[in-house]
Amino acid sequence: MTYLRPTFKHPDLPKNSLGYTFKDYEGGLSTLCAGCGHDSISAAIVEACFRQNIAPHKVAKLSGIGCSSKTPTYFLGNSHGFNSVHGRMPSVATGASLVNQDLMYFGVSGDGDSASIGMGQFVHAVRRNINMVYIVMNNGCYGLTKGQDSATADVGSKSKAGSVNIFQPIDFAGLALELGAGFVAQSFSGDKTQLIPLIEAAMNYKGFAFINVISPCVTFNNNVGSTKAYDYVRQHIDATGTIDFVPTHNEIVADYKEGTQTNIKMHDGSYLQFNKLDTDWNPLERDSSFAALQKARNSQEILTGLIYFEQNPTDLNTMLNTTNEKPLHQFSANELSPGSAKLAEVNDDFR
Amino acid sequence: MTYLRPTFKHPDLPKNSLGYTFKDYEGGLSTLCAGCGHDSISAAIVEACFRQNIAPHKVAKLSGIGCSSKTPTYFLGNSHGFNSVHGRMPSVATGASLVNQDLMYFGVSGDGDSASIGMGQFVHAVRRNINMVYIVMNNGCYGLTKGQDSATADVGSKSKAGSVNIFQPIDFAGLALELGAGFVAQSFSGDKTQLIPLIEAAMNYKGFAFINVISPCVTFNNNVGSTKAYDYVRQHIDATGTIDFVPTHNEIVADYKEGTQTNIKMHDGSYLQFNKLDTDWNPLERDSSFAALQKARNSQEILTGLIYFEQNPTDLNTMLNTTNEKPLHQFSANELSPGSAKLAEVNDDFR
Amino acid sequence: MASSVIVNDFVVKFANVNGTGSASANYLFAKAIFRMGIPVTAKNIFPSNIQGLPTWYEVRVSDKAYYGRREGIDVMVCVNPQSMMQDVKSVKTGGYFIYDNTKKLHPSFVREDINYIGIPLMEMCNREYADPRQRQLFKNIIYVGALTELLHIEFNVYEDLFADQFKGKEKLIAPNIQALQLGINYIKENFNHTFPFTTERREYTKNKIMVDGNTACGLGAIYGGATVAAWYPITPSTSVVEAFEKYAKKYRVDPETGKNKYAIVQAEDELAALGMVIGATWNGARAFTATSGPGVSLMNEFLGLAYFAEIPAVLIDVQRTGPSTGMPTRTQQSDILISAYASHGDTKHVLLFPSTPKECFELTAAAFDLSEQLQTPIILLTDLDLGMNDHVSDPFEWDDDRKYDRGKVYHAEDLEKIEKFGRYLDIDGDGIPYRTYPGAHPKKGAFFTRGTSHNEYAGYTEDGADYTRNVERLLVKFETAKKLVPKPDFYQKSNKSDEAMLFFGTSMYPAEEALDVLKENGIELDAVRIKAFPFNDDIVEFINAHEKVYVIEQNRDAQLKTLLVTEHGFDPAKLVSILNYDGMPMTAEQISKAILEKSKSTIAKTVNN
Amino acid sequence: MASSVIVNDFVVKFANVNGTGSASANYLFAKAIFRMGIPVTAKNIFPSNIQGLPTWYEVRVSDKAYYGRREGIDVMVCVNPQSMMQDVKSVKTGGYFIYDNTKKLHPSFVREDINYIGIPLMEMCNREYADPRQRQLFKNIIYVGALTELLHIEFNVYEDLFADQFKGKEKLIAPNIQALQLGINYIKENFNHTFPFTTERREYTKNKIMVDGNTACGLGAIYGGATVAAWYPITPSTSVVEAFEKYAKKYRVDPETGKNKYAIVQAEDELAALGMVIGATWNGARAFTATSGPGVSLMNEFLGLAYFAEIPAVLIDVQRTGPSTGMPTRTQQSDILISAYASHGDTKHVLLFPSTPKECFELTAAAFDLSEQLQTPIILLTDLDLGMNDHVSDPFEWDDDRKYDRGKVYHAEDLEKIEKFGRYLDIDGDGIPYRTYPGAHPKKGAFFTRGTSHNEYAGYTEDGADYTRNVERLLVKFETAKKLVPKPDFYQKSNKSDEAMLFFGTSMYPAEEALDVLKENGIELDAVRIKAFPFNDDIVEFINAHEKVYVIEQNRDAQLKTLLVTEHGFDPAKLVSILNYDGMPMTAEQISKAILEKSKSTIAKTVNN
Ligand SMILES: Cc1ncc(C[n+]2csc(CCOP(=O)(O)OP(=O)(O)O)c2C)c(N)n1
Ligand SMILES: Cc1ncc(C[n+]2csc(CCOP(=O)(O)OP(=O)(O)O)c2C)c(N)n1
Ligand code: SF4
Ligand code: SF4
Ligand SMILES: [Mg+2]
Ligand SMILES: [Mg+2]
Repeated sequence: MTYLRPTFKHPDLPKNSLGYTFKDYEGGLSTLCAGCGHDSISAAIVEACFRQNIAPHKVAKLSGIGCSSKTPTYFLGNSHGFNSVHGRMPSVATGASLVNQDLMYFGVSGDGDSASIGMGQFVHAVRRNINMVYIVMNNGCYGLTKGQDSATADVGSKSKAGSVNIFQPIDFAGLALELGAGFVAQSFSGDKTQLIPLIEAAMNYKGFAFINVISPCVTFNNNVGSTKAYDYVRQHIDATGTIDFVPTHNEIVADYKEGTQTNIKMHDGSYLQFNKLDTDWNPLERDSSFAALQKARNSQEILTGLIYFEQNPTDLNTMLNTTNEKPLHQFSANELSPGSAKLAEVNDDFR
Repeated sequence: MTYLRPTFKHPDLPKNSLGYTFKDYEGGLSTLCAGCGHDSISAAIVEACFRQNIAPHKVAKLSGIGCSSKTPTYFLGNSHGFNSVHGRMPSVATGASLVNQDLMYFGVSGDGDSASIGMGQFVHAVRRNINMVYIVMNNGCYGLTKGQDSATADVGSKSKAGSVNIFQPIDFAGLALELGAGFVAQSFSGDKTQLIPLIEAAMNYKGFAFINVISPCVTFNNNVGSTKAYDYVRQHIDATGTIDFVPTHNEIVADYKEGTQTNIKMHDGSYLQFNKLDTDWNPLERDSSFAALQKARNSQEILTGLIYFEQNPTDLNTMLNTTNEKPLHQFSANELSPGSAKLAEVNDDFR
Repeated sequence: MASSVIVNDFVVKFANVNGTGSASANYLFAKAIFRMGIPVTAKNIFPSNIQGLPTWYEVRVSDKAYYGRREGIDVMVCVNPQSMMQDVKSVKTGGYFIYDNTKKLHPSFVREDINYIGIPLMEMCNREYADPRQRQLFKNIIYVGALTELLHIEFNVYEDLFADQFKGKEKLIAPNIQALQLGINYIKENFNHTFPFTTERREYTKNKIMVDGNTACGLGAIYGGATVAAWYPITPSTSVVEAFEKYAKKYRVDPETGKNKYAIVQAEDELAALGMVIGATWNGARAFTATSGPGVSLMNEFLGLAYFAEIPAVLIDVQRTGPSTGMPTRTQQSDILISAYASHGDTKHVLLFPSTPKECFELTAAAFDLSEQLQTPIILLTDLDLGMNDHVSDPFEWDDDRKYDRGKVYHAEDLEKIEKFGRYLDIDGDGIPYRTYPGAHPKKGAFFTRGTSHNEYAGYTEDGADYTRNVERLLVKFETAKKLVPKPDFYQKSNKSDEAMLFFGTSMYPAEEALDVLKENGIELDAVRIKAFPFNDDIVEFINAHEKVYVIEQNRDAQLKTLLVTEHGFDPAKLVSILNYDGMPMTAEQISKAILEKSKSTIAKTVNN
Repeated sequence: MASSVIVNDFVVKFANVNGTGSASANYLFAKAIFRMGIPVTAKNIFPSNIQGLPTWYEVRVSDKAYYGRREGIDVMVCVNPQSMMQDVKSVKTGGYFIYDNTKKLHPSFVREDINYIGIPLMEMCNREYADPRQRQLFKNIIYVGALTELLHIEFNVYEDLFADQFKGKEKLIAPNIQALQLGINYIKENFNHTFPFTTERREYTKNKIMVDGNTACGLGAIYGGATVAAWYPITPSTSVVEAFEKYAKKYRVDPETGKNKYAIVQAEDELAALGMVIGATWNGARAFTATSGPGVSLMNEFLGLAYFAEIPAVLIDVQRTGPSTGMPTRTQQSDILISAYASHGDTKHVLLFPSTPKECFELTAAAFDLSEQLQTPIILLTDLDLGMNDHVSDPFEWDDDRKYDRGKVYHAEDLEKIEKFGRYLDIDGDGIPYRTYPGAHPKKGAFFTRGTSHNEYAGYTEDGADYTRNVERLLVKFETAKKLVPKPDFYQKSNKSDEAMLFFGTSMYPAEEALDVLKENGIELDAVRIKAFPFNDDIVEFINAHEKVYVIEQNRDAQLKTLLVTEHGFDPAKLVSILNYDGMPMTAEQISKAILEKSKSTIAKTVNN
């Protein structure tokens, strides 16, 4: 059941440069539990899209199955969405992204969806560098099937039902880095200030932009003893400082002390502005990012922010040299079929 | 079609401490291509088992599908073997390992089998720390389906058919480390001296012991331009020094210069002896192993040897607290069924 | 509107918001009726959502001991404004609509032909309780109290129920009793008509139990000797392994060593779950998995392997409404075809169809024997209705002398006696070969298990004759299965009619009732309930003995009929399908109506149900 | 032994070691006969192995233009000691066994009833060539030379063939000609009997082509407008996408920009392959995958999603011998049931059954239209025999005026005119709704695609009535499919007999021949070849018009018959199955023999084939 918000629009709502109001980026009313971290992430996506001035219909949103995977119904109601099957969103997104380079692809998944049943597809989507924003709403459990541990649950983490996880967690950020992802970020659903610009940056990245967002499940995994609970995360977060995304046409305003700000240039000329970056680690160097992540892990901290950024990504369509003249589905029979004369030549080869 | 070797036994064949000769560890005659790296690995497994004095019928060998996955037919003919389906050996091995802790489990797979279709299962077998030896016979291609690139093919590596791989390779050793594997080794099918003791050590490890073995495919991926060809591997190998496995009952013979030898104690009291170890890297520390691997990767070298060794592994059966009193299949109805009296109590709960 | 009071024959439906604790209050109500010895059926109709959406609970009370669903709500208790409009509409003419009148009912909810009972639930709760959570929880108990008074449910039954429920937390008993009393008193004080429905103590459910099928399956796996369970969560099957785990922790831990005589692994997906089961059974253990439709789809490849390599495996499929993700919280019997013929190539699988919790228990336990006897996967097809709803059932039984039938296994001592072991050799002519457990013997009995074509000695072969012999032996084995699977239930000693009804699984409940309805309408049908596939000779004989057989199924495509025709060549024209597939449990009315329309012996009568 | 010379009617079989380059030499032999205008069929019988195991190549020459396999080897060319014993046995009495007599033949290989021709192949090669690789390769050409002389194949045909084969590497022509000549001369000089078989130029294959079905499918996907291919390697389907890639590189690169009007992804497995196809088609492109049985098993879940969410997809299943890994290099038609009803829940899929390379081309191209018209997956069921063997076929044809039928799509301008877009609204009454491509319009036409139950406006629903309407509309759509899929081929203008034969796919070849054999035996049958499922009315009518219909299939479980009975309720008794499932292409003899035994009109005659 999806409830739609009243469509009445206040005439004075602020508009972005494309003339869209915030409302144009909203979706159906959420049916998630009150307080669910996933809803905050949806809101962050809405905000990022509004700020980034992307026409809503130019976004395609794809997901698997789970509470997290339901969220695409709750943002960008004017975009085509695809709630596919459990764990297989990466392949569906891959196929979609091959067809139409004019759209922006948002993949939304859960930790069950991507770290268990979808692990194989996740790994290969990273490897292929699909041009998409890939967000994992990571709550350390299977929300929709009522709270079983997921593969990202930490050793010793306690579920609401009282069971204690015994298995090594899968660290999405570390894994993505190991697999060669070019844009690896980590954040917390409760930290909008950090999350929104990360999503904005991801949207402007031409390649696989991965954001692992810790997103507490208030119903099944927000208890004492859980390492994915709001309280725990707030206490163990190690934010890498604020981030700002500066689109091409904006001027860069350097209002921070010298030495605490880095500007990363994006492929389209826009900038990603880091403030107060940890000084002994450089997100532009993979080894350095690895080490920082490793260090945080060893001290049981959750490193958030932009962890790694490869400046010259080559996405799948570029690797495959696919035409971007127009979307593949717009080619007609006489543009695709080589015609009868060529077929006669082919026939001759078989005589 | 499997050919069996003549069973005639020379009376003077040397015997191991269990009284088995080398022949007792052999399998059917290989039907792989002459010169295939996989055959050398089979031979190394035979040798390791002979040396380790394991009764052949106490081994279970499991595989997926591929040339590599055929090899269990070619070693240990007196062991039960299971050639399952493509990419799913890890789950089958997991199930088997839960049942009978008296057997030793050898999982054999290919790079197609484990890095593509089997990636999800591989990741989770590592995570669960199945007590088994897991060998990937890594040739960078799909041998059995005639030479397509696999997910471990290096960027720029050229197949015999002439196509050049464009995708990031999956680095099994790095991945296993990232996922928390406790025993990570890498070797080359052409380096028996290194490979056999590594297999021996893996056999004695109580947990997931992973060996990634570069194993050239002479038919489809041994050409100039391939980074999994014999010549290329020989030139880019960076062996971490020789390794020796010293069983419990053997004396440790220290015939190396001081400072170049390390003894790692295994859970059963046996030792793993490293000689001439790279001095700036400690295989007992995960971060250090990571860094060493990373360094070798950056310089396009293939680090071989024992890369990481966690000294206190907890395998799946231990985590699950499964009984090892006897194999699970040996319990009888009155040991497993709680009986009618208990059932009456259960019934009462539902009244 | 009924003028006299109807005893033990009505339907009460509760409309709630999910995640508000209503399920346990509603269950309390149903359980109280059960404890009074009265036949009762409860259906939990819940959304695929965790919190905040409409959810319903339907309780049918039936003095005739009909346990199927019945359409037509006599009493609706609605505490969910979201669904109120549709709830009002669903009440039978003359029925009752009970609601929270803290706020005045909007006129649009008022129907002239039904009765309204307003109870100021919110107001009462706000007055009595300070804690918002308590307000929410006790609101539910208050309306149960109101019903208790209206329907004359015995008060002491609740005292017992609370005592059981709060064993160890006794201080919770008093407030619950108090809340119940609030509801009772409110009715006592405010309602002075005669309520047209009532309950009266009976003996029907004496000695019976009330339990869901999934719990019974989990318990069946414990008694059946399963030592390995590998699974992946999916509604509505999740509680099967949860029950297995609960009882394993209780009954399967060695008291001396503290070690477990079982292992449970939550796999990374359904492919892995079945892979683990196959690994475990290959290694000699009894192992199972539980899943629902999407999982079965994913398990196809492994099912084919197990069929062809002849490896035991038990798969419990708690069916839900397909296709694809479909309606995950609705019921159907629509995985029959995919289960019977799962996987590419020529494959056939043995299926079991339990109808009651007791059968869930028995057939699950039996599945392990069958699977080892036949060395093939056994798929138990239950459904959401049976699996997740509480059903009145005969109690579980277990014979302490029972031994597991481990099938044909050569142990070390057997192997000593054998010249040459042939893993796929049909020595006994029943298509079932002998197997060995890994590690059985130092020199003999080792073989290679594979999904590729193999000869009698488990050797790889690409020879057409070897292949043909092997797959034809598998057909012989499937014939043998017919003798081993549970026999059907016949509803008559000898056939009495030209026409008959055939059903299975949860279709039993409405079908049995429909038999009575039809009888009242002058149509007496023979009937059979099928418990397994392949179908044994009794079933074939039964169908041959009738001119027309109504096949009752809860799917769109008449999947069981397809199996009947495919395997036995019956003329499809004589097998008349009666289908329901809207996701709700089928009703007797649907069946009897359809048969009345289709039966040749139909007299011009209408159903007066 | 035949006393007169038989013209254009014999079977030659080659026995080689795989990986030794024999395949191209043997193909050369078959192609030479084809170029002489003589009907020829070649079957490559290869192991699931890369190097060193026995492999065979069977060439049937048939003046009657029978393109099916025939049992009974007239001439065996054996250059593989491993298989020699079985090769000797397989020669027909009076037939010829050609072997390498460099080493003397062991007496155990000598049969009294066949003729032996020894050629010192190894010796000749060792004498002529120094390079071991050349020795191996030219050995094969030498025996082709010998056959050329024995069978009077025209020499200049080879000159042309070599010229074609070595275009650009002309220096390889001379040594090949020389090797051929060596073989010719050896026979000229050493064989002075009359060889009982010979070839004579004909015009049968004039204008025809000789090509494998997989290449034709790949080419069909190019012409059919596929722009995305996602696949995972598996025998025997791998060459489908390889052909697509080859032609795409040739014909689909924009000459100006150098950019590709296609994208091919080798996926990580079959689940991902179909997922990518579904993603691409959802986004508006034409996309396909190719696989074999195990892949289809793995694709079940996604097939169910595509069925229920109504997403086009083209899947080419090149069937091999199942179940499980089965015999990966042998043929079968045994994925019919799983393809038709793939996935849990009530699902049905549209199938196409090509019989010739030309049909592989046409039906693949048609599949894209059908799939978009019907908004559902189309599964093309070919098999190893058709896919990997070269078949004589009519040439491919393409109408340059042909437009793709993209089905019902609302573009921006259409959306402007619409009040409210309903993705699953059946406006036209044919069960097929309208879709939109993502990004079509800034405000209208966006919808949510899902595998869960949805209403006409693509909204999530758990309402039984919504659900029922939707799945019943899918049945209407399936009815519509019957009108769109290719019609069957009837072998007679009007029915002439009470009995008929029904077949499909590669069973066509032996079935057509069997029709003749039966005619010779006094049994004239009507016949139909089916090209698609669901079956259209013509087929139903045809079956109704006959008392008995022989259904020819290459599987164990009569899978197509199951579809016929399930979907149309025919009495199974009238559909008599003639089955072969040993992994080798079925023969006319198998069919005619079986029918002679089963036909009521059987006169006491034996087949004289
Ligand atoms: C093939 C398949 N298996 C199982 C399920 C049941 N299922 C639905 S959601 C889910 C887990 C979701 O967990 P996660 O991705 O972490 O999402 P969350 O609900 O926690 O946001 C599962 C197992 C399914 N829908 N399909
Ligand atoms: C489900 C499934 N898909 C595809 C195949 C076909 N197949 C057989 S082996 C193989 C790849 C083997 O590659 P790898 O594991 O690297 O083994 P190698 O032959 O290189 O040793 C493939 C794709 C299969 N058997 N099953
Ligand atoms: S169950 Fe957990 S993840 Fe799902 S909606 Fe509720 S809070 Fe969110
Ligand atoms: S094809 Fe390659 S991998 Fe396979 S057996 Fe031959 S050399 Fe080995
Ligand atoms: Mg989760
Ligand atoms: Mg490989």
